[in-house]
Formats: sequence, structure tokens, C-alpha cells
Amino acid sequence: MQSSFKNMVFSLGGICLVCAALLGVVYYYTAGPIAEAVKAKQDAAISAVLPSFDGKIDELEPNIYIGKASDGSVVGYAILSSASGYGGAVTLMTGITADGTIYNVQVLSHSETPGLGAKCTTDEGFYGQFRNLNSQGSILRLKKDGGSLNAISAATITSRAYTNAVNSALEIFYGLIEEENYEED
Amino acid sequence: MEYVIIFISAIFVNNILLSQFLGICPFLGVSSKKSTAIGMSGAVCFVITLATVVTFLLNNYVLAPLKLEFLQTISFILVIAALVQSVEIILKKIAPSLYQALGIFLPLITTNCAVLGVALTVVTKQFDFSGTMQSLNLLEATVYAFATSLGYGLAMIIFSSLREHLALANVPKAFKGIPIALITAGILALAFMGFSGLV
Amino acid sequence: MADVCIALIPAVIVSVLFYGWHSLLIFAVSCLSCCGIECVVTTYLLKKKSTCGDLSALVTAILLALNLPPSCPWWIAIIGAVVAIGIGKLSFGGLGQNLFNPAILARVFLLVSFPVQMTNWTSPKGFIADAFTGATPLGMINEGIMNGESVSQILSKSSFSPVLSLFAEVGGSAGEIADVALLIGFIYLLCRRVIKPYITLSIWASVALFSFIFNMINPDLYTGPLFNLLTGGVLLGSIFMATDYVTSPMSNLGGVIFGLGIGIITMLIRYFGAYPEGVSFAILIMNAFVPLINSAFKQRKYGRK
Amino acid sequence: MSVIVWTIIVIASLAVILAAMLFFISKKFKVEEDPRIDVVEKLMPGANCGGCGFAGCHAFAEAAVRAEDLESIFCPVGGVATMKNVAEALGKKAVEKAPQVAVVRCNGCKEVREKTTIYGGTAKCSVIAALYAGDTGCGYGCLGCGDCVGACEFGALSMNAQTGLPEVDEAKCTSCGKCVKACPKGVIELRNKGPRSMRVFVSCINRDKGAVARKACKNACIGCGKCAKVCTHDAITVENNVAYIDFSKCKLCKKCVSECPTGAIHALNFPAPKPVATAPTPAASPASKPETETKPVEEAKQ
Amino acid sequence: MKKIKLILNGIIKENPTFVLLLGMCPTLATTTSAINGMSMGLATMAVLILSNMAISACARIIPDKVRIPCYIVLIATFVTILQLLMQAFVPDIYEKLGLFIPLIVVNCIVLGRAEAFASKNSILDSAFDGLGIGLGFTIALTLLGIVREFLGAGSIFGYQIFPADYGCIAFILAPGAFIVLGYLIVIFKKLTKQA
Amino acid sequence: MKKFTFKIGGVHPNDSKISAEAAIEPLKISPKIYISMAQHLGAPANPVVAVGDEVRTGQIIGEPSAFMSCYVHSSVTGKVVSVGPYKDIAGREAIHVGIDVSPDGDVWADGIITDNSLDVKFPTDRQTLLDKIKACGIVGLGGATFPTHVKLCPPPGSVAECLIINGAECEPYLTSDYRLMVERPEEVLTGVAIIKCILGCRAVVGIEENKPKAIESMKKALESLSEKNSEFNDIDILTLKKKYPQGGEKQLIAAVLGREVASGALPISVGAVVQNVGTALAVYEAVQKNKPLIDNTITVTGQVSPSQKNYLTRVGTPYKDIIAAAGGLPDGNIKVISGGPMMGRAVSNLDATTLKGTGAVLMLSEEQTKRKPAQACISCGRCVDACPMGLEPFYLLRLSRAGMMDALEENAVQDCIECGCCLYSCPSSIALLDEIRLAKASVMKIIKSRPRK
Ligand SMILES: Cc1cc2nc3c(=O)[nH]c(=O)nc-3n(C[C@H](O)[C@H](O)[C@H](O)COP(=O)(O)O)c2cc1C
Ligand SMILES: Cc1cc2nc3c(=O)[nH]c(=O)nc-3n(C[C@H](O)[C@H](O)[C@H](O)COP(=O)(O)O)c2cc1C
Ligand SMILES: Cc1cc2nc3c(=O)[nH]c(=O)nc-3n(C[C@H](O)[C@H](O)[C@H](O)COP(=O)(O)O)c2cc1C
Ligand SMILES: Cc1cc2nc3c(=O)[nH]c(=O)nc-3n(C[C@H](O)[C@H](O)[C@H](O)CO)c2cc1C
Ligand code: SF4
Ligand code: SF4
Ligand code: SF4
Ligand code: SF4
Ligand code: FES
Repeated sequence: MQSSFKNMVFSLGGICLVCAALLGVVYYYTAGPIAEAVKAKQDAAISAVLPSFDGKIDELEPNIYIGKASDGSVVGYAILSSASGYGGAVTLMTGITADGTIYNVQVLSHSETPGLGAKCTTDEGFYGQFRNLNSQGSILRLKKDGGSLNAISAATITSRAYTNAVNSALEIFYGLIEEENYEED
Repeated sequence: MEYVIIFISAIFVNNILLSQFLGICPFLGVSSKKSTAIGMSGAVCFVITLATVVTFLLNNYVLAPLKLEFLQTISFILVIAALVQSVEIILKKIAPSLYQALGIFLPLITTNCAVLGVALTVVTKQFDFSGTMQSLNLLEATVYAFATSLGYGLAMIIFSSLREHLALANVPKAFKGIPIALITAGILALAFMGFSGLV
Repeated sequence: MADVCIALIPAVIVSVLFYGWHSLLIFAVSCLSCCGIECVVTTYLLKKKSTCGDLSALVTAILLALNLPPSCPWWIAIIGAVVAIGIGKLSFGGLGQNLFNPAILARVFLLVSFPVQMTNWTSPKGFIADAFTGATPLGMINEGIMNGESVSQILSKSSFSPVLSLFAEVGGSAGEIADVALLIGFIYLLCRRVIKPYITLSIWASVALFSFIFNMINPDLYTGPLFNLLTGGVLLGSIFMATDYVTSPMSNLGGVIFGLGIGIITMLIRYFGAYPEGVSFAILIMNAFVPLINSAFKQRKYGRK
Repeated sequence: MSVIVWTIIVIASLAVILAAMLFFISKKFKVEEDPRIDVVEKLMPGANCGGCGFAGCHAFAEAAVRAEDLESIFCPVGGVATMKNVAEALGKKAVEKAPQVAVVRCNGCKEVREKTTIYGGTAKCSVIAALYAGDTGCGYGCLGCGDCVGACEFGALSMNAQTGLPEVDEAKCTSCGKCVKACPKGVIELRNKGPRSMRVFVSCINRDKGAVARKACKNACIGCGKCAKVCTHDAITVENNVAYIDFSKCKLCKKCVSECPTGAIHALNFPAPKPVATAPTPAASPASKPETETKPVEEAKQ
Repeated sequence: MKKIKLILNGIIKENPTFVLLLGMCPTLATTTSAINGMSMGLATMAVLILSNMAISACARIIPDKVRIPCYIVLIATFVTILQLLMQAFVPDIYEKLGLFIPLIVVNCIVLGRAEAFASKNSILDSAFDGLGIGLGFTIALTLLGIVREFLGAGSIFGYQIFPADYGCIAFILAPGAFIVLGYLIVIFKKLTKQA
Repeated sequence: MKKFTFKIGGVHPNDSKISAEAAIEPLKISPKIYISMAQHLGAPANPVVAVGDEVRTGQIIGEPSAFMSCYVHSSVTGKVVSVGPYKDIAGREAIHVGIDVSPDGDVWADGIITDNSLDVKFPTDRQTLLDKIKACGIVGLGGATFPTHVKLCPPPGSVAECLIINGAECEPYLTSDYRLMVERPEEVLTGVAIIKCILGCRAVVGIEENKPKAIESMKKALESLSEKNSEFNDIDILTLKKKYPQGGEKQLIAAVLGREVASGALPISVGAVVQNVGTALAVYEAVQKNKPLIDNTITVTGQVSPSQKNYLTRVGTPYKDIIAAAGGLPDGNIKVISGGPMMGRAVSNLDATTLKGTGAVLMLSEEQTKRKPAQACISCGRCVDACPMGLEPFYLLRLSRAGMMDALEENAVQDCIECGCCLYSCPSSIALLDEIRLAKASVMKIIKSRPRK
């Protein structure tokens, strides 16, 4: 089609308007599902790292969630934390029961190398070590760093990041407990 | 120190071509001669840096306040396309010799993953500066974009010199051209993995 | 090529003596698979005359075997051979056409692909000495520094000394253990005028200088020149692998630049990188620069500027 | 709902600002160019992918306008259709020619042409030709190293190991003429393909006197002129001791073929008079034709 | 019949990956596993079909000078819609493909087909062309993903064939992408007799 | 003692001068002689005799057809039996004059002095000298057969500073120059003095160190001559290192003067003129004896050769006659080479006849010449190290195979002197020169076809 200033403005403007409107509408209708998907993923992660409970999840602060049973008792804390691994941040959800025992840990996102660091989500021998672990307030360390945890073979950096992230979750947890105790006192 | 980290990371460790896979089409398309590869690299440097600055501002001062981040893709590509075309037109008029050297590559760059890719990464990219993950500020974003494009140029120029060599080699017929170039690129990527962990 | 094979014999003997039957098995598997692949691919896939006779596949095979950890499983050598000969050499058109050193390529490929097997330094039982277990000196340093120990602490914990490494008393891959054997090979190659010394010497010089400077800055964090020259793959790489004609620059000056690049990248990787050893990566990276070096440093032409 | 409104506002204002910017810049910085470049560029897919090896569609268009023929440039995105349009727009169409095919004008196969020297150098016709006349008594004929075979990009040529001469696969030959250029001896010629691919030609270019030529090669044209005499269409000339048939004049009567005492004249692709007489496939080489096969090998060797 | 031809054309003669070598970035980046490759291919195919149809519908009313900007806006719209839908309904896959979903905008295949085919053909033909090319792309990406996943992790579509410990991780990493694609092109050329 | 040599490249082949001690002896004149009209660099001469003409020894039978061309003289007395194409050593045709030699021996053309007495007094008028040289059809005998009178007239604006007499004879096997320097040093030196006089500059004679006898004999002759005659001042005898191609013009200039001739330029641009020892002798004979260039010294040699000879041979003698005189072709496949093993050309046609510039007939056995099958180039760089022009032969070969003419020119293929050092040094037995020579020819053609400026 021959171009003239007028039809250029009209067609480009028209298409822009139609597209923008279309986009707006789609966004309008997907905003809900997207937020839900995010929430669902988070809730799934939280319930995966805590003992099963029938109550609801409270968001205490951003990144700190409390699972409560229907009677209002605290089942455990789910704490989101991250540390920097080989390829970027390793983000974990750590579930800690009231007595400071780690119930379970779930990796929410990571960009570690497939086959190496990425094994932190699949290598039972590694993540299994954290289950039901109660560090009694001491800092978790890999064997290489003088602790007792085995690293994923050939992925020390990832293992260290994972451990560090769990440590920060524990730190937050003990901070909370202290606060509570303080309040209770 | 931040800038050193950004530079080393963007040029060697996370090379845009060899480990991030952005802008591969021109990497394969215009790398058979060193001279064109150099021209292309120069143009990419310019455009990536410029486009990143503009889109970074657009994102942080228009889209983010309005919570319209989902419009990043469409608005960035519009801005980039218009920007590149303006630069091309201006360059052609005011510096024809520079246009001949770099400008002719500009249209190639508009619809190339590298520019949009970097623009999109920069607004979400987080860097590990002394143990904490941080978003980039404008200056860091600019440096990151520039360093990334330097990495593009480095890989491009090495690759083109290798391809010039291959053009004279007695490569089996089925491998001639793109296949052997791809294998070479793969080995180059493998070699660059040696830099991993430098930052 | 026969000369290179001869020059490698001392290193092979030492490695077999120290690592025993397993080492022999690795050599055999490597040689058989490299030469086998070369023959099969050239005759049946490329439909050319078999180029096994030029012995270059054998050189690659021996060097590949010398680059593997002593205890690595035998199938690693087969994968290495496929990568070296199949991808690294014959895809490019065979002897003389390849851009990257096939043996180094195979080693790097294996290192990236099988980090566990390729960094396992427990050594099998040898014929004359008991196996030395544990990590390589470079591995120990890497580990120790991460744990916040200083270089001297780490070294004093182990029995390592540079003099010992000359006579194969430290762990390492098959070709890295006996520096004297490698040096004998070097002298042989020089005498037979197979190689020129420029590349090798400039690698040594840059490794020594680089580590000297850093060692002066902080001896607790950075190991010294002698340590860096005599451990790991520097000797093997600089004598046999960086000097491969096909993948190194033509001119003497180009060779010096090439060597400097290898030395510096090696030390960068050793000091700052994720891998404890950087020679193979350094050689592979510098291989990529060879065409650029070649066009920048040409022979001076008669009657031209 | 406000999201929709904001979306429209942002996109629309962006579009307006950018369009205005572009409009003014292009007005202010206008550069004159060959208008055909624009024409061609419009025909291009505009993907600006660089797949063609040029820096984008504009550069491609420039190259297309400058190029003498479009053989060497190709747009992978647009494909053949686009290229056809471009060719049309530029009026760069291949000139129609009578279909031609390459013929090898040497039938000095190994048996009839004795080697007089041993050549041990680089096996390339061009190299040999630069050094000397060749390793047989015939200083004109095929050198047999197959430079032509290497030059043919269509796989239309192959070396017949038995005769030592190249053979043309007529089905594959595109008459590009690469082999003609490649042959340092000028052995290969492009000739009109002829009706149903039938052709008559002298398969020899030896300019030596008859006796010398005959001594060097039993199949040589000896310039005796018998063929010229028998030809009623005036198509045959004998110059420098060698006959040549002008394909524009030849009427394919084949009288000359039987007249030639050395069998140097070849007739290709004629329907077989007797089942045995002609080669089974049209692709068969001149050298494997009866003419040469009837020469007993023994006789040739003595 | 013509429709089938259109589809086959996209898969074999004008295969965007093996023959035209377009859209290389997602091809290399997202094929770390078969499922990722296939998802990327399908996502691109969806955009390709929709944008082809839309452009074929609008082509007649768009003046030449603003052709390309209009196409880009249309394509970007579809990509953004896809982005939103994937975020909402298949967030896991969206996360894996990451940056390369928005980058479909600049995939040369999409714009290329818009120009070369959709702008000149009927809506239905354009849809089939998009389907064919999209299928060619998807098949190529899936193949690449299968080979890389098999060599690198010993599995195909997550189904373990041999223990992952014997997989060459390099094939899942960046170098493997280039190398496997190189060899696949050789094989494709051999099979389709193009070499 | 300082030994002069060039710096870039060079190789050290075994010199194999096995015919060094064979004194020069005249070869019996063949019954039938064919004299080529294309004896020299440049345009072939026009024959000026017809079939049936009687010719005398030294009589003109061909006249120059252009500026760069030469007179050709009959080397025998007899009857012209053919004027027309005759095959040369490569089997290619060129115009030859065929002469049936009269059995009665030589009848010399007018003015030619046939006695062998030494005559060191020569006229010093430049033009007279040049005319004589031109009239006697002198060409360079170092290999290129460049018309000497042309070379001795430097183009306007350039001045000769040094005449370099090339006594290097760096090619293995060849001994003809050596014998001349040992047997006829005074005549050679007089020739040098004549050329020096024409150019008006100093002169040096460069001789490779592996010829001590020649150095000694030349030095002695020079001493005795310069005592009596001032024309012989300013001549020096220099010892050159033994290194191939020391005798290459450009290498010799670099060795003696330390200067390099720019690519495409003439030696005179650095003030040098190079002439061969044999040329100097020919000049002497032309000026002092009016004797045209009708004979030259040809070495017949090779380990398989029945005898080692240095023959004074008439131009136009068939190769087969020379070989027969030396004892005939040995059994087996023998490669006959005209010239040395490095630069010489194979003789595929033994009926072909010698030219003015023919220096040697070398016989090599099959084992000596059989090339090993070429293997792949491994980029070892030996050829680069060996090339005396500083070229990269392996790269030229690759470019040539890829047909990249522009790149070939950029990489100076046209500077190649075809010395064969690259081919000699390649461990993979690649016949580099074969294809480089072709590439050079194509590039030269392209360069020549360009309009000037
Ligand atoms: C391409 C590449 C990817 C890597 N990916 C990881 C990774 O995901 N996680 C990790 O901890 N280390 C990774 N590494 C680092 C090395 O595996 C390094 O050897 C390791 O972190 C330390 O070795 P160790 O675990 O055996 O002590 C990677 C290295 C390379 C070259
Ligand atoms: C076309 C041409 C013109 C020449 N002109 C002159 C000249 O004017 N003066 C001169 O001294 N040499 C001249 N030369 C001679 C060359 O420089 C050189 O001496 C000659 O080719 C013989 O060298 P060679 O035996 O080393 O091959 C000319 C050569 C050629 C090919
Ligand atoms: C590689 C090479 C080697 C040569 N060796 C000799 C030599 O040993 N002796 C010699 O007289 N000329 C030799 N020449 C020829 C000289 O370059 C030069 O042409 C000659 O000395 C000029 O003298 P002329 O014009 O009298 O022949 C050689 C040329 C080349 C290219
Ligand atoms: C001095 C020398 C060193 C060599 N080094 C290697 C080497 O490090 N790796 C290798 O695969 N081949 C080596 N080769 C053999 C050969 O050059 C190699 O296989 C080619 O790179 C294959 O084209 C060497 C050969 C020589 C002469
Ligand atoms: S026809 Fe010509 S090019 Fe072909 S083999 Fe014969 S001589 Fe060589
Ligand atoms: S090179 Fe061209 S003309 Fe010759 S046979 Fe091949 S297609 Fe035919
Ligand atoms: S022949 Fe030419 S390329 Fe070879 S060494 Fe001599 S000058 Fe150099
Ligand atoms: S000497 Fe031979 S193998 Fe060595 S670089 Fe030269 S051509 Fe290649
Ligand atoms: S897909 Fe073409 S540049 Fe990325």
C-alpha cells in the first residue's frame, strides 16, 4: 500500500491502540492468576518444608511465614533466605519447627550448573542431611570447612551457598525466638 | 572494585555470546571476515550501551512507577528500533565514512537478541558485590552494557579470525561453513569456561 | 611425530612405574581408541586414505593418557579419544587443519564433563613405590586457602617440596608426576630440532614472573615461582602441548607472545579461578588467539617494510 | 481498569514520541541514494538477520544493485521467491542460451597413449602444464589429473580410472564452464547439446603432424581431411593438422564418423542401430565407446 | 495438499534451524533438555501462527513505510500476551525459558515469515505457514534438546536411560549447544542430500 | 676473514660438487644442431636465414625483434635444413633453426679472433663496448638469460654503485662457474673490468667459501693483473658463506651491500648490478675477440652419471649427444635435469637442444628424485624459516588452493624467486613450489593487466 503521512499515522496509531488495549485487557485478566500462581508456589513450598498442619499460613514479615495449626499453635517457621552460589543466588525455603529442628528445605530458585550445582535439588545424599537436623544454635559447616556436612561432589561452592542460606534462615529463626522469649518475659 | 567485577564477569566469565547465547545470528552471519566482524563489534558496542541507558531510564522512571513492567518487552523493542534507525540516519548524513565502517551494521542490530536481551537483563540483573546481591544503578548498568558489548566484540573478532583460517583449511565437505564454525564456537565456549570463578 | 613419541617415553615409563597396571590400561585404551577412531573415521566416514600412519593420533593418545588422573576409569579415556580425534581433529579435516590442540581439548572437555572423576587423585598401586594418596599440591593449596589457611601452613602439613616433585614424589595426573622425565623429553626434542624453545621458555618465564610478583605481595595467599613451575601441568603443557606446531604461532616472536599469554592465564586461573589448575584452559584459550597472533607477527619480508 | 487505560496511554505516547522523532530526523538528515536500492529493499523480508552475509537488508539491497549478476548473493529468509522478485526488479535476468554441455575432446585413453616419462610431482594438471607438455608423446591432450573434476561444482565430471580421462555426466552438467577454465590444456569445450542430446564432435585437439600424432596416440586426429571431404554440410574444417566440427553447421548425419581412420570422431546419444554398437547409457564416456574398445590393448602396448 | 506442502516446506526445505540458521539464540540457549527445547519451540510456534495470521489480516491496510514498526508492535503484543499467559498458567516452564520468551520478539524467523509470507498470503495459508515453520523449529529444538539431554544427563524427556553420572555435562553447558547443533546440521545435510 | 651472507631464510643442502675437478674440455660438435630463437628473456629473435642457406660459425641467424631481445648466431658451420617449430626440453614448440653440420670443421665468420691468447687491453668507450656486447648476443648466464646490453644500460636517473660478479654457484652439483674461475681467471677478470668500465663503478666478485681454489686463483690473477693495469683497481674478491641461495640476485645484494631491493624494483634501485662469472667471460670474448655467444660451459654430473664432465658445448647441441659423450644414459629410470637440482628443469625430451643459458645436465636416479608422498601441512613453519624472501610458503599454498588472488598478492607471492627452499625444507614433503609458481604466474598476470597508475 502506498504511504502517505495520513495513512501512516492512522495505521501505526491504530495498531498501537488496538494492541495496547488488547494487552491491557489480557493483563487485567491474568494479573489475578499470576499472583495466585506465585502465591501457590510459595504456599506449596511452605507446606512442603513444614510438618503437615491444618491451619493457615501467617506472613510475619516479608520472607518469614508461620504455619499454624487450627488451634492456633505454631507448627513451624518457614523462612525464605538466599546466598550466592556458583551461578548466582540460591534461594531456599527452610522450614524450622519450634524447637529449632530443620524440618525440610526446599530450593525455590537457583542458577547453578546442570549436573553440578543443580544437584542440590536432586542429590538426596546432600539435602537429606539437613532434614531433622538440629544444630542447637551452632553454625552449619561443610566438612571441608571444618564442619560435618558432606558437599555435593565437585560443587563445593553450591553446597556452601546452600548451607549458608540455611544458616541465615536459622539466624532469623533464633532472632525471632529470642524476641518472642523477650516478649513473653 | 564493583566495576572490575562487572567487567571481568561480562567479558570473560559470562560472555554474552559464548555463555549467554545472545546475538548468535550475526555471530554466525557476519563473522566470516575479520574486517566485517570488527565493524559489527563497534556498532554493537555503541548500540547496546546507548539502548541500555535509554531503556533503563524508561523502565525506572515510567514503567516501574506505573507498575507496568509487563510492558517492558514491547516498549523496549519500540525504543530500540527507533533509536537505531535514528542513529543510522544521522550517521549516514554527518559521518559517511563512519557509516560505511559501522553504520551499515546498524539495521542488523535492531532485531537482534543482544540489544533487547541486555536491556531486559539490566533492569532485573543482580550482582554479587562483596557477598550481597544488588541491583544496578544507572552508571553500573551503563558499564555493564558496555562491558558486555566488549565481550561481544572480543568473541566476535577471535571467532572471525578462526573462521578466516578455516576457510583455507581442508575441512570435510559436509562440515564446511556453518557446521565447523559452530563446532569451533563450541570449543571456544569450552575454553572460556576456564575463566569461570574468576569473579 | 616419531620423535615426539620417543621424547614421551620417559614420562610414560615413570607413570607406569608409579601407577602400575591401571596406568598401563589407560595408556592402552587411549592409544587403541585414538588410533582406532582415526582409522575408522578416515576410511569409512570421510572416505580418505587412512592417516593412522603419520603417528599423530598416537601422540595425541599418549598425551591424553598423560593428562588423565591415574585412577580415572578406563571409559573416560575412550570419551576423551572421541572428543580429541573425532571432534577436535577429524571434523576439521585431520592432521594440520585443526585449530585447537586435540589432546588439550579432550582434557578440558573431560574436566568440565566429569569433574568428579577428573579430580579424584587417589592413586592405584604402582610397581616401585606405594601410592601417594590425596590431592595434588595445587588442589591442596586451593582447598586450604578457601579454609583460610596460609600457603606455608598448607605446605608444612604435607610432605611436598619442589625438589621432590622433580623425582615423582607427589600426586598428580600421569604426566605430571616426574618433572625430570619431562625435561629429558624436552632436551631430546630440542636436540632433534623438533621444537624451538621460545614457547616453552616464555611460558616458564611468565609463570615465574607472575607468581614471583604475587608471592611478594602476599606469600600467605599466593604460592611462589618454583612451586608453580614444578607442580601441575606446566611442564607437560609447555613442553609437549603448547609446542604443537599445528596449534601454535609460526614465528618466534609470535611464539613468545603465545607463551606469555599461556603463562599469565594459567596463573590467573590458579590464583583466582574455580579450577585449581589452569594450564589446559590457558593453552586452549591461546589456541584461539593463534590466527590473530599469526597475522600480527609475521616474518619480515625481504625488501618490504 | 486503570491498568488498561495506562497501558494505552503509555504505548500510544511512546509511539507518538518515537514516530515524531524518527520523522524529523529522517527529514533533517536525508541522504540521496540510488532509488533502486529502496525498491529492492522493499522486496526484502526486512528481517535484518544477516543470514545472507551482508549487514542487513539494506546492505543486501545495495549489493544486489551493484552486483553484475545475482548468482552469488542469496537471501535465506525470503528464499527463491524473493530472489526472483529482486532479479525482476533489477532486470538482471540470465540471458537465454541454447542448452550446452561440456565435452572432453581427448580420447587418448591409457592403452593407446604410451607414457614417455615418469612424473612424480604434484598431481595437478595445472602444475604439470606449467612444467612441460605432459608425460606422453602427445603434448596437447588430457593430462589426467582431474583439475576439471575438482572445478565442477555439480559433480558432473568424474575421472574414469580405466581410461584416465574425465567423463561428463550430461544430466548433471549445467554448462557453467568452470571446467573449461580449469583445464590448462583446453581439452574441454562447451558445445550445443543438440536435439535429444545428440552430438558429433572430433575428440582430439592434437596439432602435431599426422605421423607424429599417430605415434603419440593411436586415437589421435591425424588431420587427413577425409571427414571434411565427406561432410556435405561444410561443417568440418581441418586446421593445424586437426579437424573441427562446427556445431552450428553440423546436421548430425554421422557420415564423418565412419570415415575417420583413427576413430577420433565421436557421435553421442544416437539411437543404437545394433544393440551392441553404442554405449548403454547416455552418460557413457566417449572413451568407452566402441571406437576405442576395438583397439586391442596388446596392439597399443607394443 | 497445498497445506501439507506448506508444512513440509517449513520442516525440511526451509527448516529455520538446520537450513536457514535463524533464531539461533533460543535454539542454543533453551535446549538443555528435550522438554525445554520443545516448550520453547511450541511457544515460538504459537507466536508465529498468531502473528502470521494477524499480519496477513492487516497487511493490506498498512502503508509500506511503517510496515516494519507495525509488524514489530503486533509481534511484541503477541509475545507479551504469551508471556502473561505462561506466567499465569505454566509458571514453571516460564521460569526455565526465562529471558528467551520476551526475546521471541526479535527472533528473525517471526519477522521474516511475516514479511516473506504472511504479508502476501491469505490468513489460512499464513497460519499453515506459521505452523510448518513453527513445527520445523520445534522439531529442531526438541531434537537438539533430546541429544543434549541424552548425552549430558543420560535421560530423554526426563526418562533415565543410563545413570546421570556417566553423562558428559559439557553437552548440557554452552559448548555442547554449539557442538551438537554443528553435528546435527551435518547429519541433516547428509540426510536431505544437501551436501 | 669476514664471510658475507644474507639474513633471511636459506637452507644448507649437501653441495655434491662431484664434478669439481673435471677440467673443461670441448665437446665434439654434433652432426645436427637446432638453435632456438627463444634463447633469452624477452621477445624471441626473428630468424634471418632460410632452408638451404650455408652458414658459418658465428654468423648471425636471428635478429632482435624488440628492445628486449637478442641476436642469435650460428654456433657451427653447415647448411640450414629447417626453420620452424621444434620441441624444447618441456616438449613445447618454439622456432628453431636446424643446421646440418659440415664435416669439414669450423669456418669462422669474419672478424672473429680464434686464438686463445690473453688480451687485457680493451677500448674504454662505453658505447663501443655496449655495441659489441649487443652484436655478440650476450645474455646473462646465471640462469635468467637476461640480455646483458639491456642490463648494462641503467635507466636514466639511476646510478650503478657496485657491480657484483656472481661466483656463488650455490646450487649443488654445478661446477661450470667454478671451473671458469679456476682455469680462466684472467679472462673472467678482464670481462669484469670491461663491465665495470661500462658502468663506471667498483666491482666485487662473490665466491662461496666451499670453493677455496677458485678464491685463491681469482685472487692471484687479480693481484698480477692489477699490478700492471689500473683498470683492475677497485675489484675485490669476497668470500661468501655457504648457504643456498647465496647466488640469488637479491640475496647476493643483501649479503654484499647489506641492502634490500624493494619488491618489484630493479637491483639498480639500490645501486647494484649483478652479473654471472660466465657472463663476464662471454663479455671478454665479445669485446676482445669479437666472438659471439655460441658456446658455454655445461657440467655433466650426478652420482649415476657414467662420468663427471665440464664440457665447452656449442649452443644448440641435443641433450642426447651430450649424454652420449659422457657415457650414455645409465640403466633404470633416470631423471635428466637441465640446471641444478633446486632450480633446474626436468628434461622430458632428450632431442631438445641446449640454449645459451644452459649450465648443467644433471642425471639423478629414481631414488634420488622420487618424492615422498605429500602429507598434510602441520604448520611447522620450516618453510617460513627457510624462505629467503621472508614469505610464508605454506600460507601461499593454502591461499592458492582457495584461489584467493588478492590475498596472494597481499602476501607477496610475486616476490617468490622460485628457489625451492620451501619445498626442500618441508618435513611433510609438500611440493610447495609447484603450486606457488602457478599462483605467482596468475598474480603476475593480474598485476600486469592493471592499467599503470
Ligand atoms: C562450567 C562450570 C560450572 C560449574 N558449576 C558449578 C556449580 O554449579 N556449583 C559449584 O559449586 N561449582 C561449580 N563449578 C566449580 C567447579 O566444579 C569447582 O571445581 C568446584 O566448585 C570446587 O571443587 P570441589 O567441589 O571438588 O572442591 C563449576 C565450574 C565450571 C567450570
Ligand atoms: C622486465 C624486466 C626488466 C628489467 N630491466 C632491467 C634493467 O633495466 N636493468 C637491469 O640492470 N636489470 C633489469 N632487469 C633484470 C633483473 O633485475 C634481473 O637481473 C634478471 O631478471 C636476472 O635475474 P636472475 O638471474 O636472478 O633471475 C629486468 C628484468 C625484467 C624481468
Ligand atoms: C635461487 C637463485 C639462485 C641463484 N644462484 C646463482 C648462482 O649460484 N650463480 C649465479 O651466477 N647466478 C645465480 N642466480 C642468478 C642470479 O640471481 C642473477 O640472475 C645472476 O647472477 C645475474 O647475472 P647474469 O645476468 O649474468 O646471469 C640465482 C638465482 C636464483 C633465483
Ligand atoms: C612438537 C609436537 C607437539 C605435539 N603436541 C600435541 C599435543 O599436545 N596434542 C595433540 O593432540 N597432538 C600433538 N601433536 C601431534 C599433532 O601435531 C596433533 O595431533 C595435531 O594437532 C593434529 O592435527 C604434537 C606434535 C608435535 C610435533
Ligand atoms: S581434461 Fe584438462 S583438466 Fe581435466 S584432467 Fe584432462 S588435462 Fe586435466
Ligand atoms: S564444470 Fe560446469 S560445464 Fe564443466 S562439467 Fe561441470 S557443470 Fe558442466
Ligand atoms: S620458492 Fe618462493 S616461496 Fe619457496 S622459499 Fe623460495 S622464494 Fe620462498
Ligand atoms: S614446511 Fe611443510 S609442513 Fe611445515 S609449514 Fe611449511 S608446508 Fe607446512
Ligand atoms: S535469535 Fe537471531 S540474534 Fe538471537
